Amino acid sequence: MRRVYLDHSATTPVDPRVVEAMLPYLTGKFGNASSVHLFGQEARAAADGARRQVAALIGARANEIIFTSGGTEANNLAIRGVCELAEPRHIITSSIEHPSVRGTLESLEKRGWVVTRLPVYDDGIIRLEDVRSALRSDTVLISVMMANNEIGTIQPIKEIGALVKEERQRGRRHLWFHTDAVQAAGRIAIEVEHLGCDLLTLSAHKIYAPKGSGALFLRRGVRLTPQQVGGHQERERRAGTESIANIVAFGTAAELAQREMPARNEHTRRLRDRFENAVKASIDDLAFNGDHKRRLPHLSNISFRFIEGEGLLIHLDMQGVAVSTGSACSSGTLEPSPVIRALGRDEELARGAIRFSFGKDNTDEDIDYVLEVLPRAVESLRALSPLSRQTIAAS
Amino acid sequence: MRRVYLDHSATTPVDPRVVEAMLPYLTGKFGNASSVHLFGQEARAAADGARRQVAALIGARANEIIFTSGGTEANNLAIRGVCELAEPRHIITSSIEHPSVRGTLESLEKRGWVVTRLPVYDDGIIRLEDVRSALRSDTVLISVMMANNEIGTIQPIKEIGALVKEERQRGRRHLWFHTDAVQAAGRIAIEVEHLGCDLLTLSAHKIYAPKGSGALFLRRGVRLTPQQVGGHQERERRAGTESIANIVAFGTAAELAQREMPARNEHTRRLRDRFENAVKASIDDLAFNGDHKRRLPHLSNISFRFIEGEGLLIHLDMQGVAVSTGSACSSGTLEPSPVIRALGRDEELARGAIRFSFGKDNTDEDIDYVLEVLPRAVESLRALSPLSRQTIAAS
Amino acid sequence: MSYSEAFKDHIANPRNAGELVNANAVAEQTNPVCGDRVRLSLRIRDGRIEAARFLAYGCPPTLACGSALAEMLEGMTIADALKLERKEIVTAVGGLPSRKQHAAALAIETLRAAIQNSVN
Amino acid sequence: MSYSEAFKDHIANPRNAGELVNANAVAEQTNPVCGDRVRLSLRIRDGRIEAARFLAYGCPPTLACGSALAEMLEGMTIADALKLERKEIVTAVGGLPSRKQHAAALAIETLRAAIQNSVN
Ligand SMILES: Cc1ncc(COP(=O)(O)O)c(C=O)c1O
Ligand SMILES: Cc1ncc(COP(=O)(O)O)c(C=O)c1O
Repeated sequence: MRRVYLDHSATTPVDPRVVEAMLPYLTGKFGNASSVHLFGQEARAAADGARRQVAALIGARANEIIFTSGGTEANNLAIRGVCELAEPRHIITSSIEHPSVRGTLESLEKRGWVVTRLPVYDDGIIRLEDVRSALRSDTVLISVMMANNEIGTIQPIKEIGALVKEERQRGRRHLWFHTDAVQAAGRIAIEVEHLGCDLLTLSAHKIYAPKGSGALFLRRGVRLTPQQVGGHQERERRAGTESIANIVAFGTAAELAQREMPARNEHTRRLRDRFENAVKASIDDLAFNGDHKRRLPHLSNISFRFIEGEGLLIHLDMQGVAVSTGSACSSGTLEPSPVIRALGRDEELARGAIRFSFGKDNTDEDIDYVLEVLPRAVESLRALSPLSRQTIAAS
Repeated sequence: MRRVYLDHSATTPVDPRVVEAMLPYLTGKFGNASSVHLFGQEARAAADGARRQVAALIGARANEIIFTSGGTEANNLAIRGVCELAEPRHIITSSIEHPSVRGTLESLEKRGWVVTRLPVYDDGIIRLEDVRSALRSDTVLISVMMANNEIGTIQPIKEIGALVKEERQRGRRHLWFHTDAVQAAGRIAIEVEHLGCDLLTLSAHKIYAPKGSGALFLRRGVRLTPQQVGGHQERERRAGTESIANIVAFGTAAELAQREMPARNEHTRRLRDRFENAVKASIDDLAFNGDHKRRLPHLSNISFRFIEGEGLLIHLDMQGVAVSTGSACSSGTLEPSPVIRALGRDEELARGAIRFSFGKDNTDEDIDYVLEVLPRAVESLRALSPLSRQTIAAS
Repeated sequence: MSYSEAFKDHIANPRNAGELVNANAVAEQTNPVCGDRVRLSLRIRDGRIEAARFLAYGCPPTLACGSALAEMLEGMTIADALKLERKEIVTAVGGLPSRKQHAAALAIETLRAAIQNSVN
Repeated sequence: MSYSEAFKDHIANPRNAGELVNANAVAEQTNPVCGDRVRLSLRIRDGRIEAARFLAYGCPPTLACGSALAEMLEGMTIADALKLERKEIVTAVGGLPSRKQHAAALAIETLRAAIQNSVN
């Protein structure tokens, strides 16, 4: 059976060039970066090289990069690290953050923090005016993702960064701006200086490196309470023996992402647009979720009326096509996606949403195959649905 | 130049069988374990298999294993996870814990916890009587490592476990027992049931798997506050996309460690004993650190009088021999090892301590070479030392 | 949440899907918690279910349980149908994790409602 | 903390190691913080350092700085030796991270003490 992977926002295959770059650190160069001897120096040099590569992807300095075990850890570290320096105060965020930001903020709410969740309207994008009017004198942190993982909408990060600068110029202190760029990295050019963010989260496995590696950009001079303690690694910001092979992989993937971004975006955008046009032509009762223009080029989120997404997912899976209903990280549950709900969609549309996320290695033949399989799957589920008018009458 | 790695307590080379087992998860089987589709199921099944392998190494059930990014994270999770359920109270630990335990406990002290650090006497082993008399009515946690990372001494874990059971039988509640078994695993047979511990820390890279993977055993029924939040992974105990390739590697390494433990121990013990006897015969003014019998079979910690360890380390490194002064994780600093100090050694001996830690792939030729290089290196450093009587008189 | 072969077969090839035009027992039940819905139409003659069709909206277990139920009902007496239990449906779909048992419960509930509603 | 080639060469092949039996200027200084120690013995004749030997105990930078110092002293006038600065020692060992600068400072300190102690 043909297998077509259209779930690149959940995770990406590892690029063979990345595997090749990391392999020496799984074989001969196995040192612990904390060791003084040559084996340790090899490891340290490798981590330093990767740090420069990751920094370059976002226009940061190498010493502003803290390697972590993934995007989730980086989000926890960013938010708790900044907030734990202060007494409970106020945080502004969007209503469509990834569970790792949402969950971290909820844990702070339990400790007395107040969180304002900004609406995203029907286009899936927050409004700068809303950020401005949510600001309180005790706001310590703004955490807004750069691009959403379910619908791909791109948030006005630069504008928020400018607002934060403005506030600082007016004499405000203790206001920090964090953005989760896990989905955006490698798909949108990122310059931390230009964006004006103080903290920024990255994850390796979304850019063709293995799972289990991430990074937090921490602007020079911004203070942070370490979360994982008991070791001098990462300049005392994150204790624990560095996962050198994963870090090297991350660095290589970052360099490739930077270099190949235009080509990858052009490729996935073309496939995505072709896919969307064909779906529109062949299937009725659809809703495309998220702003059509201000979204990532590789992602398409479609609600199929009358059916529930997971049934469609399984139908497609049985035919070798991998897609997702909502966030991979929360798809263990059957709650209708809170992101789609935040767009103002009714529950049926929220439950019928499917994310197709394309990757650099998808081909036109992949799309041909999905376009063959998908309409049939939708049709057969609708034939079963008591909500639909296409059900089978038997006698 | 010949390269001889004698720093297996800092980290181990990755076993080629382990690399082979993990490689498919870096290539075709790259799914996210949270995904519902086949790619996700492959990943989940792989993690479940590894969970059983790791559980088997310590006689636990698979659902008592929480995968983490390493031993440091597991120690943080164990200690803070248990303690954050309670108001600040009392903890008992040893004075020779790994920095990741030491640092976590220090962070709790800053929040009002009281920590009793038990002495280890000149043999590097704590006394059960000391544990018993340190117990207070508000003691919530005992955290004592199974075997020390610098001198290899084995602590009376089973006896402490029995003491804890006894206390429970007397009606005490809210007393938990954690042990850091990072150095012990794969070198001492571990049965959590038999040991009576509630939490136990493991790290993959000490048993011939890559760095960046660890596990916490959490006895069924023991409650814990998750530290990394915002995702349903690891049964809500540790959020974040699982590092499947590393987890598979860890599982394979655990299985190999269990199966090959007797042979590995016999091999390293023979090399270690041969090494120690030859060193004793060829170098004067030595002190062997840690109890001679109750210690790990692969480790030898020797203080060379009149010289400072790092100079010797560099001498050996320049000749291709990798060893360590004290804990790899703290060797960024030049503090005399607190572990050696805890044995009651003077500062000179503490500064002159070198850890030689042998591995399954070391050979007799490796030992021959080190025995050739080491005495010369010691001699030439002593020739420079104003503390020694062997310095060169020139005219 | 990896599904059994029997389960996947019910999803890929639902048995007895649709709505009977000449049904004499019909019910549609909704799970108020998650919004899952099962509709069952039966043709009952002489105390026996001659034909059964289902429609379902909701999570895959709901679809599979609807299919399994409709398949097993055909030819069954009303007396036997009333004795059907949740676990028989669960077995028919190859097992369900505990938090999906409600799907089988909804199917049984719909069956009982349909029999109750039957115009003999 | 990866050491330069120059540095490693000083460790592998220390210059002018030992103690002059016929020294006329000797000093031993200890860094009270870390216990590092440098001992310097000089033979000074006509305002010029004819021979210099060092001993050192402590971290590798201390050993390397002692070696670099003793090497550069031979043949130097006392006046020039008194002008020597920490950074010249640091350069001679191929650079030192900031938290190891104290090793060069200890070497300079010992040099000044030895000249002070000289019996002319
Ligand atoms: C937007 C976003 N943030 C954070 C994460 C979490 O990163 P990781 O999977 O590395 O823990 C993800 C991945 O699911 C994501 O899509
Ligand atoms: C006894 C002990 N505990 C914990 C750790 C930390 O484990 P990791 O290196 O996986 O963070 C180590 C490794 O240095 C260790 O030796």
